[in-house]
Amino acid sequence: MAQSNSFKIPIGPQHPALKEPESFSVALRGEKILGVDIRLGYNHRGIEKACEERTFLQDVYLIERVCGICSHSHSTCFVQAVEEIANLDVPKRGLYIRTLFAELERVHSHLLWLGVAGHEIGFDTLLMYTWKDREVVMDILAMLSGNRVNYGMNTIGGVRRDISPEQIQEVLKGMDILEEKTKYYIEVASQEATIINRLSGVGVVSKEDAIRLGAVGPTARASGVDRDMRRDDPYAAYPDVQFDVILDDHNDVYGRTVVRLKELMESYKIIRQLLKKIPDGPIAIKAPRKIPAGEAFSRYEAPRGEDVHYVKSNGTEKPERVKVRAPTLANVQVVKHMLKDRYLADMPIVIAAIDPCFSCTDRSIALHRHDSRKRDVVIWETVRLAGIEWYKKNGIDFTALNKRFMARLQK
Amino acid sequence: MLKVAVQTACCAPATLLYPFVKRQRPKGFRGMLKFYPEKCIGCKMCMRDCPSNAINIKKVGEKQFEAEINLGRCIYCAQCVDSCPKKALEATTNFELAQVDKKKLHITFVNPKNEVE
Amino acid sequence: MTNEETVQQQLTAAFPFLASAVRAVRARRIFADVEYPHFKEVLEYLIREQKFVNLCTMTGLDEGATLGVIYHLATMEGMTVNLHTHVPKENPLLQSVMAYFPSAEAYERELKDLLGFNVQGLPEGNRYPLTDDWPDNEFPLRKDWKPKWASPEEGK
Amino acid sequence: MAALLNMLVFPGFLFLSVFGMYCSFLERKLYARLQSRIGPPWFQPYADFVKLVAKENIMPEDANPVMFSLMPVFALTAVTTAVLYIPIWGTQALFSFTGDIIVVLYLLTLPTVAFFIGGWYSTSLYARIGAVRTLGQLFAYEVPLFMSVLAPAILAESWSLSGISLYYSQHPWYCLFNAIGFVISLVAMLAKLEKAPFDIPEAETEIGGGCFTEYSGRLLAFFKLALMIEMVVGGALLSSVFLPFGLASGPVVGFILFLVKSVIVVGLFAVAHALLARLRIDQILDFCWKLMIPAALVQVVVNLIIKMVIR
Repeated sequence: MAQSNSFKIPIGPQHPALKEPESFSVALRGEKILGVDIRLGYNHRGIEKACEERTFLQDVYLIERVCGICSHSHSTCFVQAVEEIANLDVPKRGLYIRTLFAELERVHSHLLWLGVAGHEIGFDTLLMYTWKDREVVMDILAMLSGNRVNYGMNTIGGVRRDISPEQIQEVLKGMDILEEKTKYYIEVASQEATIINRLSGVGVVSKEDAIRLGAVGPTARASGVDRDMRRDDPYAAYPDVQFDVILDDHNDVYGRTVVRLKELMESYKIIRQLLKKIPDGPIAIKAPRKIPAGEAFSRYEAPRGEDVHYVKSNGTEKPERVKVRAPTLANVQVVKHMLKDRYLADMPIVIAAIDPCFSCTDRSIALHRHDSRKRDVVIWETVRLAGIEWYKKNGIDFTALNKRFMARLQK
Repeated sequence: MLKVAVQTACCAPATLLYPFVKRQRPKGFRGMLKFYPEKCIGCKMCMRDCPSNAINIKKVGEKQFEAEINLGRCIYCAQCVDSCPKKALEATTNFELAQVDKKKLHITFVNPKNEVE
Repeated sequence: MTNEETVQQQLTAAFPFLASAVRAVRARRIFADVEYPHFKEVLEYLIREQKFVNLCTMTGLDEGATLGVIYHLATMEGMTVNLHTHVPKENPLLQSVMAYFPSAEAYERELKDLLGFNVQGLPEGNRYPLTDDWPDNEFPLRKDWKPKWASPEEGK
Repeated sequence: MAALLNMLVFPGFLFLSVFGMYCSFLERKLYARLQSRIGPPWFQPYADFVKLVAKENIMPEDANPVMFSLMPVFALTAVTTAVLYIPIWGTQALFSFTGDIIVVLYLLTLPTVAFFIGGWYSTSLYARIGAVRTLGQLFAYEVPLFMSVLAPAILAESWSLSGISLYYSQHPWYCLFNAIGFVISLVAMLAKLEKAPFDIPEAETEIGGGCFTEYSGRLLAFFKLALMIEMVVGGALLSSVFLPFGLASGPVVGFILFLVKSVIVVGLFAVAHALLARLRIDQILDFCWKLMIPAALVQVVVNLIIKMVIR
């Protein structure tokens, strides 16, 4: 059997392709990937322990900062669990505004992802165009909530700011512009030759594997898995709106792109329905500082997939346990399966295809299993060790480096 | 794609030269806090609700209070503005608060009556 | 879509000792407490008969004398079951469920790191979520563990 | 003395680096405007060069110091000497002898080899993969480029660049026959300069910097300058072989035409960069071997037939 030579190159934790710290050590033979060893946890800030030392009201703002892009998802999921424990019934108008923000966040998150996907395959023009259009929805969010990213709209028992009729017209105008642009992107994604052949056939996951490995959100729906928390486990104002869940059977990165684009169109439909049917009345009710003892498990359809929170309270004003499982964690398990026998050049786009948000993931867990068919490494062994050694020497202890450098200067 | 690219090339670019050209911020933007010492009754609700212990109310005389805000810790969520029963706190639209010296991050709103005496 | 009462009745029918421990809290939410020895059969029953094919996550709890763990299971239609069981704190022995759910490995590795569970059947691999040089007997999520360095009160 | 002056000042190093940087500015500006961005000010490339030269020059410990620091200079000299054989303002280049088209093409390949050796000797994993990819790409575009550039030479029956441009400036309509060759060589030149869809060796999202990962300071500045000059020289080569209009009408007008042609070629590069996504290495090889080489063969055959017809 010809001695196969494979060597491992570390990608991350600091790497231009990965916006956040996660490390993949990729076993390569030439350009083909044999196995991937994913190491996360660099962004673990111990949020669960911190939650236990703060009051419920302070926790709303802490949980909101689990992730920059999907901040409203986490805070809504958390607040829903607390409201369920204290069985407060949030006024209808508050639920409508909360759902409006959920969909606005989905629009800005999907547009952001589309740009990053374009950047990963070297197509920066798509990044610039999508992020230019994303400014429309960011301005709407800033106008409504006072901040572009961490909106801070949720509080226990409802919403903090109301929405005036002029603002409603403003949002509707914004939606028409965005719908126009999204139609253009759907057209580009289905005709642009270089994009299609760079995306199709990449990161393939069959429907059975998607269910077995627990994929969630657009990644699962692109493989035909019919799951959407907004329809299966409706919360906030979703029971009153009609929308259809986008399914696709491409099973690959191209399918995920199409699913996300069509979900954008659905979001515009939902937002218009919400704004047409928004009832009058109060937007929040006064919540008690001490939450009665109890536990609740809430699920939410974040832009990346199913976000899950478990809250347990013991009657004081501080929660006893808060567990957050972000959607990206479920999808990271699928990435290793997707990367087998692909090219190194596909790696960034496959990782980006699940739209990873590792600040969410590190809030909870990572995966590490190494490829079972261990290849014995022959020719490149010296290279691999030299590479890792060189990185470790320069990577971690700078003091030794400076001393040696000074010594060389004196020489 | 070419048609759109040429159109974008003809019309004005979307980016701005930031320090020289500033963008107008919306009315309700949550930036640096503003404190009205005369309205404050010293109930310290804002201190209890602040997620990052960024605000500190000190009693400096009969019915006079002074607020010391640590901009380094503040996350600009404006929860204190909501929790304050007397509306003594307000969020301005000023967001350019970077400082070279860490001490300058502590803003103290002195009570005007003290200065007069 | 079977609602939560029917699942509750079928569960209590299959396992009579569970009668008092199963609560249908609201639509699509069931909480169940199970003693650890019976846990395996209840789990297999739920997976095979009731089609709970998706493990959302596993939550570890420090309940004073015992260490609790909750398995959050869900069906494709949105019904969820929170299966709670606990093991004594002295030797927190836990059987891995990776046979049913390959994705459970990540959650179990976290239980091992943060709460000190001793999970059997976990393949070797680097630690998660703590760093490699984290001292071994320190379990951050336990109630008695206090951070030694910057604590939230120290505001400055 | 005059030769030295030509070599170092006018069509040589000084003029080339100034004009090369200006072309790179034009390309970045047009690329930005296509993406509705403002784009850099005109002095950006010059500022970058000065900043890089001032920066500290870190060399990896296991790297071979001689080869590591020699390669950038090597690439730079190869590209600047190529310009002496290309007719810039008249149909007569500074030096010309039969067969100098081969010399120019060879000199234009040297920088790619220099990138490979530079990347290889910097013993970093990313640089090694980048270096291997540069070679992989070299095999892909080299054959179509050579064939498409030599096809007009067959028609002009002379192997010196000056001869070719002289022949085409006498009867300009013949260059229409080389239209296919022009398109292929443009795409191949894109691949040689590692621009737009073919910028896989230094694809920052995959291997962060490719061959230049370990370079910094002066050496990186020379490498970047070599790439800029190569862009101008490549453009000059293509325009002298495929677009010989107005070369014969006096030095000043010829020179301005040369500048205009170079700007057009740079503009084409920017548009290609804005509109196409980066191809994978295996897709590049398929694209070149399955598409470009047959087209180049067709071009050579067409030229042979036309030569028969003319005589």
